This record gives sequence, structure tokens and C-alpha cells, in this order.
Amino acid sequence: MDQAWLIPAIPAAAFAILLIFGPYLPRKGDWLAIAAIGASFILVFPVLADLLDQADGTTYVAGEKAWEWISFDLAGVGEKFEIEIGFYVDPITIVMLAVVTLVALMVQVYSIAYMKGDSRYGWYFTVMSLFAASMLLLVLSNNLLLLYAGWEAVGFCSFLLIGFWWEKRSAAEAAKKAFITTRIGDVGLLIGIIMLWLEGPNTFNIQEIITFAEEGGYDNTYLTGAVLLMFMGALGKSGQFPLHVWLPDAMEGPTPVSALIHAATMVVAGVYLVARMLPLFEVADPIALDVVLVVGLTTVMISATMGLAATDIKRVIAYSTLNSLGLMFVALGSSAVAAAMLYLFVHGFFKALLFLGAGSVIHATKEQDMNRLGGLAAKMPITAAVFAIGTLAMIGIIPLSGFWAKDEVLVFAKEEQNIIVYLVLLSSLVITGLYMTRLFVRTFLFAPREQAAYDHAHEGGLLITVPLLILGLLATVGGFVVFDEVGEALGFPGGFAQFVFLNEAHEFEFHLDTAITSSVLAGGGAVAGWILWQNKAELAARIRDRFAPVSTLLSNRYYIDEIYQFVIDRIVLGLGSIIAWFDRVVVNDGGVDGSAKLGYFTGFEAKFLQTGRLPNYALAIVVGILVLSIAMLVTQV
Amino acid sequence: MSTSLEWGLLAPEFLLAGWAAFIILIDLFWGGLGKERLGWLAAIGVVAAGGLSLIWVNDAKQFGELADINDYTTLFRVLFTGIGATICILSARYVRDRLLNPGEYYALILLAIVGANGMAAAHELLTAYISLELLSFSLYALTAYAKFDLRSNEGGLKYMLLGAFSSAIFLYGIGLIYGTTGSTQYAVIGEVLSGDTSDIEWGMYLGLALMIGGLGFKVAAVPFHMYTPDAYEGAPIPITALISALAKAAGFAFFLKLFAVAFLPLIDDWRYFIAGLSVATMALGNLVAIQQRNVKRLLAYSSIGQVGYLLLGIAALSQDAASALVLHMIGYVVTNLAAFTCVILYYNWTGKEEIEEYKGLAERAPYVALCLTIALFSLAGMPLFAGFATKFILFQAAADQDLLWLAAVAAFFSFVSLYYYLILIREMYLGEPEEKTRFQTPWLEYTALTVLIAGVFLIGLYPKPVFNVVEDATATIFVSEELESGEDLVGVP
Amino acid sequence: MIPIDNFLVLSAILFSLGMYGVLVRRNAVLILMSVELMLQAVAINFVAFAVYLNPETFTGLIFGIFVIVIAAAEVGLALAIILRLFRNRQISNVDEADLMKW
Amino acid sequence: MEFVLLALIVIPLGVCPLFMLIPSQYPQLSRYLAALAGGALFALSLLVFVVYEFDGGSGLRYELQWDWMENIGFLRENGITFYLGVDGIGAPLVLLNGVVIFAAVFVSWNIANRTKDFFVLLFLLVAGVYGVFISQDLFFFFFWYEVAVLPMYLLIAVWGASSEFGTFTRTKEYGAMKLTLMLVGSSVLIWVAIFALFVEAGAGTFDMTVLREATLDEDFQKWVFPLFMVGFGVLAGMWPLHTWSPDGHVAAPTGVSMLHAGVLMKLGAFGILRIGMTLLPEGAEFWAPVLMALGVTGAVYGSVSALAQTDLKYMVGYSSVSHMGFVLMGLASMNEIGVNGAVLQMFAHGVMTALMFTSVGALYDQAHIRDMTQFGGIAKRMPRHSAFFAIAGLSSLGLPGLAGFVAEFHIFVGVFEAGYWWAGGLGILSAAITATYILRMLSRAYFGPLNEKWAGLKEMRIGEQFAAVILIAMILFMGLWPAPFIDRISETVEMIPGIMG
Repeated sequence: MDQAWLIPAIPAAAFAILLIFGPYLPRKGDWLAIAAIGASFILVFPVLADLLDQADGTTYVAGEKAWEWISFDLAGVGEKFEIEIGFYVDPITIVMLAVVTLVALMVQVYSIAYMKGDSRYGWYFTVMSLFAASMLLLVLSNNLLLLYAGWEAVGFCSFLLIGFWWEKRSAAEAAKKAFITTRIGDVGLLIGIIMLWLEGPNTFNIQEIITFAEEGGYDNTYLTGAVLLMFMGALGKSGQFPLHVWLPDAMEGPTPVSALIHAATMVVAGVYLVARMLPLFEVADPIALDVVLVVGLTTVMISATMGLAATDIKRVIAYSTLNSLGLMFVALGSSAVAAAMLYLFVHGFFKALLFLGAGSVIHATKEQDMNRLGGLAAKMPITAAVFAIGTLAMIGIIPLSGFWAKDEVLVFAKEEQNIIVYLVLLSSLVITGLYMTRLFVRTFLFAPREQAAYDHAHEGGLLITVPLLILGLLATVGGFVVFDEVGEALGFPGGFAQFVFLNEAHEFEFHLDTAITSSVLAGGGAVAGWILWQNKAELAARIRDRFAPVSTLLSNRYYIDEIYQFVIDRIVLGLGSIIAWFDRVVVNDGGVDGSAKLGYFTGFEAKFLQTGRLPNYALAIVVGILVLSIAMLVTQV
Repeated sequence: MSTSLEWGLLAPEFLLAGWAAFIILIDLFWGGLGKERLGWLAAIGVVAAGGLSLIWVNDAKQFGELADINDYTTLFRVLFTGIGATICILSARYVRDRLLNPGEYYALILLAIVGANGMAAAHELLTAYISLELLSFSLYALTAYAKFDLRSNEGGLKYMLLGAFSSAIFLYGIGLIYGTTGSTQYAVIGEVLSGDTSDIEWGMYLGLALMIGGLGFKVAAVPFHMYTPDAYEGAPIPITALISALAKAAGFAFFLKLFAVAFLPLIDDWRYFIAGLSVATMALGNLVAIQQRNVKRLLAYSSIGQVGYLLLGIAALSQDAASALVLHMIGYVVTNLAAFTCVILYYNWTGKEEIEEYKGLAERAPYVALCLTIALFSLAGMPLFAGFATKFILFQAAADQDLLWLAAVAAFFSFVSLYYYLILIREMYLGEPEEKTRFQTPWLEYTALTVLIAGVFLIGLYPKPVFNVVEDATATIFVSEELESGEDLVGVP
Repeated sequence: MIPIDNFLVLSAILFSLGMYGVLVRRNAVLILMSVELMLQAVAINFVAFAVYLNPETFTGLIFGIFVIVIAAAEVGLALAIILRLFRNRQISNVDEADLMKW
Repeated sequence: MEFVLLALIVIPLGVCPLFMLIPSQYPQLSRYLAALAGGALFALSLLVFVVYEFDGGSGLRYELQWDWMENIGFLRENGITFYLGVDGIGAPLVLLNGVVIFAAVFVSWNIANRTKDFFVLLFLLVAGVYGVFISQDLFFFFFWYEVAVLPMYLLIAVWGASSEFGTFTRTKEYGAMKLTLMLVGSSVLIWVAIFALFVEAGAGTFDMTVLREATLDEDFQKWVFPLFMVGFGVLAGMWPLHTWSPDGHVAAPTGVSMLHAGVLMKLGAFGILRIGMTLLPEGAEFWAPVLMALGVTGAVYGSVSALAQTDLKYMVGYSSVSHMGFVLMGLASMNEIGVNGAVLQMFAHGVMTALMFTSVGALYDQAHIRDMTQFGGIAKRMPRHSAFFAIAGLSSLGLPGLAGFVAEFHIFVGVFEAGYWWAGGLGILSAAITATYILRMLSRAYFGPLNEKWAGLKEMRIGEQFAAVILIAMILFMGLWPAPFIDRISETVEMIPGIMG
């Protein structure tokens, strides 16, 4: 357990070495980055083993290790203000570690081929290692401050990676947009952390705060406020409804980056935070969980609908990510941590798979727009097959991992929430089926729409296909971890839920009715999609023309971007220029220079007293004498 | 009235007067000596007189009832001879190039120093008045000395007539004080005024008011300052320096001694009037200075501003305030002479005195520019230089006598004064001179300048030795204060 | 004996006459004459005080003499300057002598 | 060790006459001398910081007390003494001064006209700043405070640059004059406050350790503290009186604005802490809400108006006003975490702004304009320069791992702890606004396609890069391992009366 700190340390060391000696290493040091993340991946297993064999009876004692970073004792109060660097491992951490390290390894191996020949090849791997290190730090940290530090560092790496090709104006703008939006979210997170520290037990340690809250330490409304503010941070990072605008634009970055950051790891940090802090959400006012639920739902619906209209394949997958994240938050909204973590675990694999598949398509055809692709299955059989697995997993077809995770979410949603929520989720299943099949059909099947792209199409080399296959395997097999038998076989105390909820036993039962309804709806959506978009997709075109206003609304992403831009331009920048003008004219010219001019002109007037004529001078003397003597006589005598 | 007078005590004055006559004769009979060397000769005489006055260091003698020769007088004798020597050296080249009959010029300077010494030494109103008139007359003559220069003529006329007018007023004041207290001795006046003065109030206060007016003129306090800019601008530059240094220093020496010994009992009556004068002087002096375009007029108004600070010392009259005042006066005199040396040098080279014409002085004479900058910063009260330490001590002494508001006003106007000094500094360093040639360096003036700047740095960085000397000097005029407790006045100053 | 007040009133009147003269007159010489008038008023004052208040000491009288001496010296110097002014600019009106102002 | 403190003042003052001796035809010689002196100062400051022992005592280390004037006039026993001593708050700021002067010397390597005079004035400024940080006598505190302001006018007026902004122009004379007059004007308030303090304490001495013990009654403190607050506040860029800072920076040459924004502005905040809050605790407590309000307005006001600036130096100027607003907030929180945060922010902001000005100066030297809208994609031509500027920007927006975050975090915690939750919220919001204008500037000027006009730009000079590397080292040192700073600062802040836990 106590070598858990090595996991983030190795990539961090790799980052430091690459930063300084990167350009001089052979192959710009990409092997060093991969070796580092590989080592971290391997290290996860001994930590897991430690965690498992510590299991005394049903509960697992979570390991913790901390060093002092800042500490000084507070005068008068007698306590010490302490900030420490500490690591805390428990099942949720293990799930996150597994997903992050594995997907990062796959992506970095994939990137060797994808990024070959890029002018800043070394810099790419340097930032990748920094990203891995900060993500692992975020996941492992035992106190809120270190979590916040990892959180910001991850945001900064996403800024660097989205803006990797900063020569492109759009990439630079996208990077800036991403970082600012997440920063706005983080304002809430920081205030939340400080509020928790303020009324709490004078420490940032998460476990102590949770126990303090569970003993009723915080008063209710105060805790709700703090928790909702922290949720605001999660909103920013995981691209939920109000702050989701940056994720679609984040596709400007290289595709492996999108695969790693905008599918499997960074965007789920918000989910991890809420999962970690869920006891606080439960102690606080129920409104908190309802807010999480509502936000999740709106994101699900918005992203699903927008997916229908987008033509760029990476953007469609990005919307599917938003869709999945929405689902995870719905699960958390109904305080189903196991379901959320399961979906996160599984989603990591098949979403990375979809992105990498899209990547290999782009890598081969240099083309991202669906309307110019089509019929690539013949040219790229492996990618097509693996992409099919990913699409079906996303839709949630029976044997694949997506189905089991989505079902868990549906089950908990049905039990915990009212019927409307359940119906909305079911409708989202249909739409997901529609737009995912549209994606697959438009890119891989039927006649190619543009010959040039089709000719260029070729299967990627081993470095591309091997990661795809591994992820494809995990996407198919991953779901079965839910069953207890499979869990025991692998040495776990039981199924996935059992593992996540260490102390309370959570048996996995298979709810036949939800399974059937979800499969029917999902399958129906897929078939409908096939029918609509086969051959020349005339049927889809006719429908689009009939509902023209709706499709334009969707393709413009509900004009949310434009509204935000309007708000920023008018209010924020406007206010800025008004204040700048105010500062220059009123405070500076009026106030400061004004008083100086006042002094200058009194002097100017006084100057003319000096007329140069002697009698006036004599008059001044006489006046002086008179005033002096009269005043003297009047006051003294 | 002991009639036996120790004439030896006035040796420095006799030497000066004799030397003045000697200078005139030399100029008359031995033309070959040349105007420049005549200046040096005069300077030697003055220095000799200064050296002579050191005989009476920490000695307390009395020249009849008229004057007393003690540390106070010695300090001021040395100060005045110092000023005189510097002025003689500085005016050597100026007189050679621009003035006729230098003999009388230097003689008048020497006589002015005699007058100044008399004012500091006087212990009695009549002697003080006569020395005051001697000083003033020589300055009137020197101001109008450039016969064919219209401005010098006009300046001299204004200075003369207004001077006569105000000395008449001053005399009327003395008359009233003499009438009411029955004597012209400071100590006796002090004693009478500390007694009950119910019946003689009218005459006394009117006399006091008139004397403050007259003295106000001599030190150029505000309502009476009108002549200063014209006199400064009109007079030949070395004489402007002389007026700004000698007239002010002698005026305050007399002002301080008179008020410390004679009028101290009435301090609560006249304190707030002097404070009022001080505020008016600082305000007008600094504000109008901002508008000036001619360097001489600028320095005139700056010296009016400085007088405001010195009046502050008088308003807060106590032993500490008096020594702080004298220290600030020494700092001011040294800094002012340094500034005027630079102005004289530039005038000798180029004949210019407008601020715009100081463009690019830093290119052409970097050392002179640096010294002028140091002097100006010291006048503004910036640290490292004399102005900061002396102003700090003076204002703190005033604050100690619970005149904090006055110290605050003074601090404010000291800041206002920084503006017009910066204007001059800006011209020197930022402007571009017409031609880039370096001026040839007159070694004598440079050494005088270096000595003065060293003085500015000394008082700025470590004023303790100078302050000790000043402390002993002011102790003598405040002896009567300690004695008040019970013993009657022995009449020993 | 005539009470001292008469003398004081006399000198006060003379003094204010002189002061008025200085303020009103424009000719330099006349200004000088008014100043001399003021000085004589002061001399009267001194002599009056000397005789009436402490006749045995001569301070007041000596003062009176010195005032006269200084007044004389003053006239000498002032006339010289006024003469120079007249010779240079042919004016004696003080208001015209305002080369230096502001 | 106490002669190290003396050396900190003697070296800069002593080197001035040496510069004078160098004939002006050999500017290179004066540059080497400046580098040598800068290096010595940096080493000594590092020494003072590192060898600072933690034993208890009155909190002052390496005391050196020389009688300057005592038992004369109103001064009684050790009236004015040349009293040097460094404490927890002084040590990091001395280090800051050493770092910034060392960097500034290399940045101003290519000053062409009158290099000799430039360095004389620069080192005079540094001597003044050192004097303020380590002098324990109120008279000498004010003495060095004024010395630091003395060379400002000439430094900006002679070596500065005027700039044209279409609707208004900002000549260098205007900037220099305004800056000098506002600083000296504000020092009038301090001067009057010192007079009042000296008279009230009645101990006849300016020694601060004695004045600290003097019991001053409540109402006296209440009307003297605002004098100190406003007097020092002007130099610390307090809100209504901050306008001299952006104008001064626009006009000043790079090296001067580095020292100026990096160190001189800290004098103001240091003054409020060392004189205002230590000697007048009740007064500070009474006026804390006002200081907090002004600090917050400054922070938000500064960051929002920085948002609207197109000139790089104006942007950095307004960001300095904003960050100094944070410092004032930290001080106003009157609790140990907040005040620690304030002192940390002084150091952090000092180093950050110095780095920002180095980069802006480097860009200005080659491009001769500072309007960020006309630049585009210059990262292509100046990769290292943009990296340095990016690091400075990120540290100022509070990225963890860099100095800005540690300081700002402490300030926010302190402000929340003191109960001003509205101020804390606004402060964190202004940190977000800082992120906006920094990133907007980075993406507009540095990233994006290369604007052909700037194809000719070359990388920063070696000197500037060396200066930038030192500054970055400091940013990372404080960002990753702040313990040495905090231990020193907290130990002294504890002993300040009136600072609650």
C-alpha cells in the first residue's frame, strides 16, 4: 500500500526528464513516457492485491499515507494550519487507477503511429506524461487541496493538448475556451473546499470531513451550499449542461488526446469527485442530489439530440461522451455509486475504442466529415469491426459491456426516481441507437461518397490495430465483471458492486423486465437508424427537410455557444472597457490630475498678485501690518 | 552701565571693516591686481575674520550692555564669514566680466557681514537695529550695483524704498516697546513682560505686531515678501545668492534671539500669528514658484518657501525647536549656496537664466548638473541630503510643541515644492543642448562647489556633530528659561 | 508739563500721513520724502518716551539721534538709485518701473 | 552575520561612486560592474534567507545598532539609531529584492545612452528598498522609503518611452512626474503619522521595538492608522490611488518596471504590516473592513480593466494592481493565515511581475510596439520567450505547482476565516477573470497563425533568458516547496499584536 505514491511519481519523473532532456533522447523519448505509464499500470495490481488481502471480514481498510507540505500553528487558537501531501486508496480509487493507466497506455502506444512525423513529437509525450501524473495525483490524493491541485494541473494539460497544434487559430481558441470554462467551474470548487474547511474539523482530509459531516457537524443549508458549489466544479470539468460548451470544440486536439482526455479520464474526474463526496451529498439537503440528477438528465437529452445533427465523426463521439457522462450523473443523482463507477469503468474502454477507431479513419483518409466518407469497411475491416463493437456497446446491446452498465443505471433510476426520469432515459436509449448507427452506417457502409477519401483509406499499422483490438476485447468482455461468480474467479470478494461497496453487501440481481425493455428500445433505435441512413439516406434527407427548423437548431447546438459568446462580448468585455475608460478618465484625469491642476492654477492666479509696481507692494505690507496689529489687539487686549 | 568696554571682543568686525577700506584703497591705487584676484583677496580677509572669531568658542563675554559674545555669536560669525567668503570667490569671475569698480563691490560685501555679525551679537534693540540697517543698506547698494542694467536698477529701487518703509515701521514698533517696557535690553524687556502687563497692553501688543511686520519684511514672510522676486531677479547673481543666504540667516538670527530672550513670556499670544505667517509663506511661496520660468525668480520663491519652514521653528519656540531651526537654517544656507554656485557657473558660461535655457546641461557639464540636482533634491527635502534630516528634525520639534497641524502643512508644501525642482531637473537631463561642447572647468568654483556638496551630504547623512554645536549655541539664549524657577534675572544673557 | 499722549498722538498722525504718502504717491522722490516723514515721527516718539519715562538714561535720545543719521544715509542711497533709474530710462514714475512682474 | 545586513546597504550605495569613476566611453565596463554588484546582492540575500535561524528571541536576527543621534533636543536615549535587523517577514522580501535586481541588471544589458547613470540610479533604488526591509528604526525606515522613491523620476523620464494610444497619449515625462509626485505625496501622510506617533509614544525614540511596547490609546490609533494605511496604500496600489502604477509601468524601461512593480509596490504593503498593524493594532482592527473593501475593489477592478487593455504593459500594470489588491485583502483579514498569505503573495507577485515585464520588455525591444492585437503566433519565432511569459501568466492566475496558487490560496482561506465571505467570493472570481485575460492574451498574441509582419522576430537575448530562468526557479521553488517561506513568515506574524489565530 505504501508504494501507492509511486504511481503518480513515475510519470511525473518521466515528465521532468522529458522536459529537460526530451529533444536529445532517441525518438524524442516517447519510449520513456510509455515505459513510465506502463510501470504505473503494473503497480496498480500490487496495490489492488494489498487492498484485497487486507480485507478482514467484509470491510476493506483503506490505506493512507501522508507527508507534511505546509504547517504552521495558529497563534492563540493553539491548533495548527496543516496542508499535507497524502494518498488514500479504496476501491473507487482502484477502479479509476485501472481505467486511467490502462487507457493512457493504449493511447500512448497508439500515438506513436498517429503522431509520427509531427514537428513537436517529443513535446506531445512530455505533456502526456504530465497529464498522466496529474490525473493519478487527483485520483489518489487524500485531501481536497491536493485534489484541487491535481484538478487544475489536469485542466492545464488539457489546455496544452487541445492547443497542441496552436498554429491553427481554431485550436488556440478552443484551448482557451476549454481552460476558461473549466476555470469558471473551479471557482465554485475552490469556494466549496474552503467552506468545508472553514466550518469543518480544521483539515482538508476527505475522510475526516465526511465523518465530521455524518456526525452532523455542518448545519444543513451551509453544507448544501458547499456541496453544490463543489458540484459546479464537477460541471465545468465533466462538461455538464451549463458548462458543456468547451467539449465539442476540444476536438481540435489530436484524436489520441480526445480519446484519453475527453473520453476516459479527465472528463470523468467530475464523476469521481461527486462519487468520492457522495456521503456529503446524502447528508446534505435532498435538493443537492436532485440538482445532480436534473443536470445529468438535461445533458443526456441535449447531447443525444445534438449527436443527430453533427456531421464531424469526432464531434458525434464527443456528444456520445456527454451522453454517457449525463447517465453517470443520473446514477449518482440516485446515489447509485456502484452503477456510476461500473458505467465509468466500462465507458472508459468502449469510448476510447470509438475515438481511436475514428482516429485511425482520420489518420487514413485525412477526412473527418461523415458526408465525405462511407463504405470504408471494405478498406479497413479491423477498424470497421472494432468500431461496430464500440457502437453496439454504446447503444447497449445485450452481450456487450455497455448493456450491463446501462441496465444497472436504469434499474437504480427506476427504483429511486419517479417515472418521468425513467421514461426520459428510455427515450434517450432510442436516440442513442439512432445517432450511433447513423455514425457507423455513414462512415463504414454503403457507397463511398467521395472517391478521394475512399482511395486513401487503408488499415493502420500494428501500432494502431493492436490497441484497438485490446480495447475491443475489453469492451465486449468488460460487462461480465458485474456477476459475482466472475468476481470470485478473479479473486475479488464478489461482483463489481460487491467490490465497490465494501462494507454493505450488494448482491447483483438481473432484472429481466428492464433488460428486455432497454434491449427492445435500443435495438429498435439501431434498426430505425439503419433504415433511415442506408444507401443514399434519402429517407433521412426527407425527414430532415420536413423538420427543417429542428435540424438547424440541433446543428447549431441550440445556439448555446452564441448566447455565451454574446454574454461575454457584451457584458464582460463591455464592462471591462467601461471600467478601463472610467479608470483613465474619471479616476486618473479627473481625480488625480484634477487635484494637481487645481494646485497649478491656484499658483497661476496667485502669480498675478505680483504686479511689479512698488505701491502695490507697499500696500501689501500695510495690509499685513494692519491685519496683524488689529488681530493682535482684538485677541489679546 | 559699566562704561569700560572690552573693545577686543569686536576684533573680527574691526578686521572686516578695515579690510573693506584696504580693498577700496587697493582697487584705487594698484589697478594691476585685476578684478578677479581682488575677489580672492577679499575672501582671504573674510576667512581671517572668521578664524579670529573662533577665539571666543564656548566663552560668555559681554560687550557692555550692547552685545554679548558667546557661542551663539561665534556660530553665526563663522556662518556669515563662510557665506561671505563663498560669495567673494563666486563673484570673482562674474565681477571681472560684467561689473565696473569691484573695490566697492567687495567692500560692501564685507560691511554687510559686519552688519550681520552685529545683528547676531546684539543684546540690545538699538545695536541690533543699526546693524540691521548696515546690512540692509549694503544689500540695497549691491542689488543696484549693475549701473546700466535696467533690471538691477529697478530691483534696487524697489528693495530700497520698501526696505526703508518697513524699517520705519520696525522702528515705530521698537519705540512702542521701549516706551512700554522702559528699556531696550532684551533681558530687561523679557523680565518686564513676564511681570504683570495689564496697564501697558495696548502699546506692547501694537509694538509687537509692528516689529513682527518689520522683521517679516527682512526675512521675506508672505505679506511682506513682494520685493523678493524682483530684488532677486534684478540683482547680479552673486548678490542674489548673498541676499538669499546672508539676509535670511542674519534676519533669523536676530528674530530668534529677540523672541527667545525678550518676547518668550508672551509666547502664547504671538505663537499663532507667527504660525499663520508661516502657513501663508509656505503656501504662496511654493504655489507661485510652480509658475516661474526664470531660475532666479524660482529660487526666490523657493527661499520664501524655506522661510515658511523657519517661521515654523519660531512659532514652536522651545530649546529644541530653536536648535532645529538653526540646524535647518545652516542646511538651507549650504544647499542654497551650492545651488547658486551652479547657477552662477552656468550664467558665467552662457549668460542664460531661464529654465528652458538649462536644456541639456547634463550633457555639457555633468558634474555641475549633478550638484545642482543634489542641491535641488536637498531643498525639496529628499533623503541622503541635508534637507531631509533638517526638515525631519524641525517638523518633529514643532510637532513636539503640539503644533502637529503646522508640521503636517509644512510636510505637504515640502512635497509640493518637489514639483518645480523636478521641472528644472527635467530640463537639465532630458533636454537636448544646441551644441554639445563641454564647458572648460573653472577649478576654484568647482572646489567651492565640492565643499558645499560635501556639506550637504554631511548634514544629510550624519548631522550629529553640527547639531551638537548648534545645541550649545542655542543653549546660551535659553539660559534665562532655566533660571525662571525662582532666581531673579541677573541680567547676564 | 504737556501730557505725553499729545506727543504720541502727534507722532501717530505724522506716521500715518507718511504711510499714506507712500501708498498714494507715484513719484519715487515723493515716496522717499514720505518715508523720511515716517522716520521723523518715530524720532519724536523716542524723544518723548526718553523725556517722560526715564529721564535719567539717555537711551531714547541716542535712539533719536541715530534715527536721524540713518534717515540721512537712506536719503543719500535712495536718491542715487532714483538718479540711476532716471538716467537709464528717463522715468521717475514708479508705476512705469515694472519690468519685472509675475 | 550582522555585517551581511550592513553589506546589503553598503554595496548598492558604495557601487554608485564606483560607477561615476568609469568613463562613459566604456559602457560594457559599467555593465560588468553592475552584474558583479547584482550577483553579490543576490548571493547575500540568499544567504540571509537561508541562514535564518529559528530560535525564539524577539524575532529579530543579526541586529546591528549604531547610535546616530541621541540625547539631543527632543531625542532621548537611543533617539535615532542606525538599527538593522531582519525578521521572518523581512527575509523573503530581502531575497525577492536580491532576485529582482540580479534579473533586472541582465535585462537592462542593452541600455545604450548613459548606462553608467542608469545603473547608479538603479542601485540607489535597490539600496532604498533593502533599507526599508531591514531597518528597525522608524526614522531610517522613512529615510530609506524616500531614498527608494528618489531615483524614480530620472529613471523613467530619461530612459523611458512615450506611447501613443490614439485617443490619448502617455508621455514618459507625464508617467514619471505622476509616479514621483503620487509616491512623495503619499509619503507626506506617513510623515505626519510618524510625527504624531513619536509625540504620542512620548519615549523620545524612533526605535520600533520600543514604540511597539508603548501603550497608545484607542482613539489615537484610530485616527493615525488610516494615515499609514492610505500613505502606504498608495505605493501598494490601493484602489482609488492606483492610477500611477499602470501609467508608470507603460513609461518605464523594462529593468525599472521590473524593480518597480516587483519590489517597490511591496514596500507599501510591507509598510502597512510592519508599521500600521504592528504598532497600532486596535487602529488596524478598526479599519480592517475598509482595507478589505478597498483591497477587493482593487482586485476585481484591476482584473476587469486588465481585461479591456490592448497594450501589454498596461495589462501587466493592471494585473499588478489586481494582485496587490489580493495582498491588501490578506492583510485586512487580520488573521495569521491571511497575513501569511499576504506576505507570500508579495514574494510570489514580485517574482511573477518581474518575469512578465522581462518578457514584455524583450518583445518590445524587437517589435517596438506593445499592442497585443497586432501580434499573432509569435510563439513560432520566440518559443522560449512565450514559454516564459506563459509560466508567468499561469502563475499569476493561480495554477497549483506555481507560486501564485500557494499565496492566493492562503489569502482566500484567511479572508473566509475572517468572515468576509463576500470578499473571498469576489477575490476568487477576480482570479478567474485573471485567467481570462491572461489566456486571451496568450491565445491572441502567441498562438494562432504567424502574422507575417513578425517573421523577423528573434529569440530573447541570452541575458534576458538567464534572468527569466532565475525568476522561474523562484516561482517553482515557492510553488512546489513553500515550507521554508511559510515557517519564516508565520513565526514572525504570530508575534504581531492584534493578529488572531
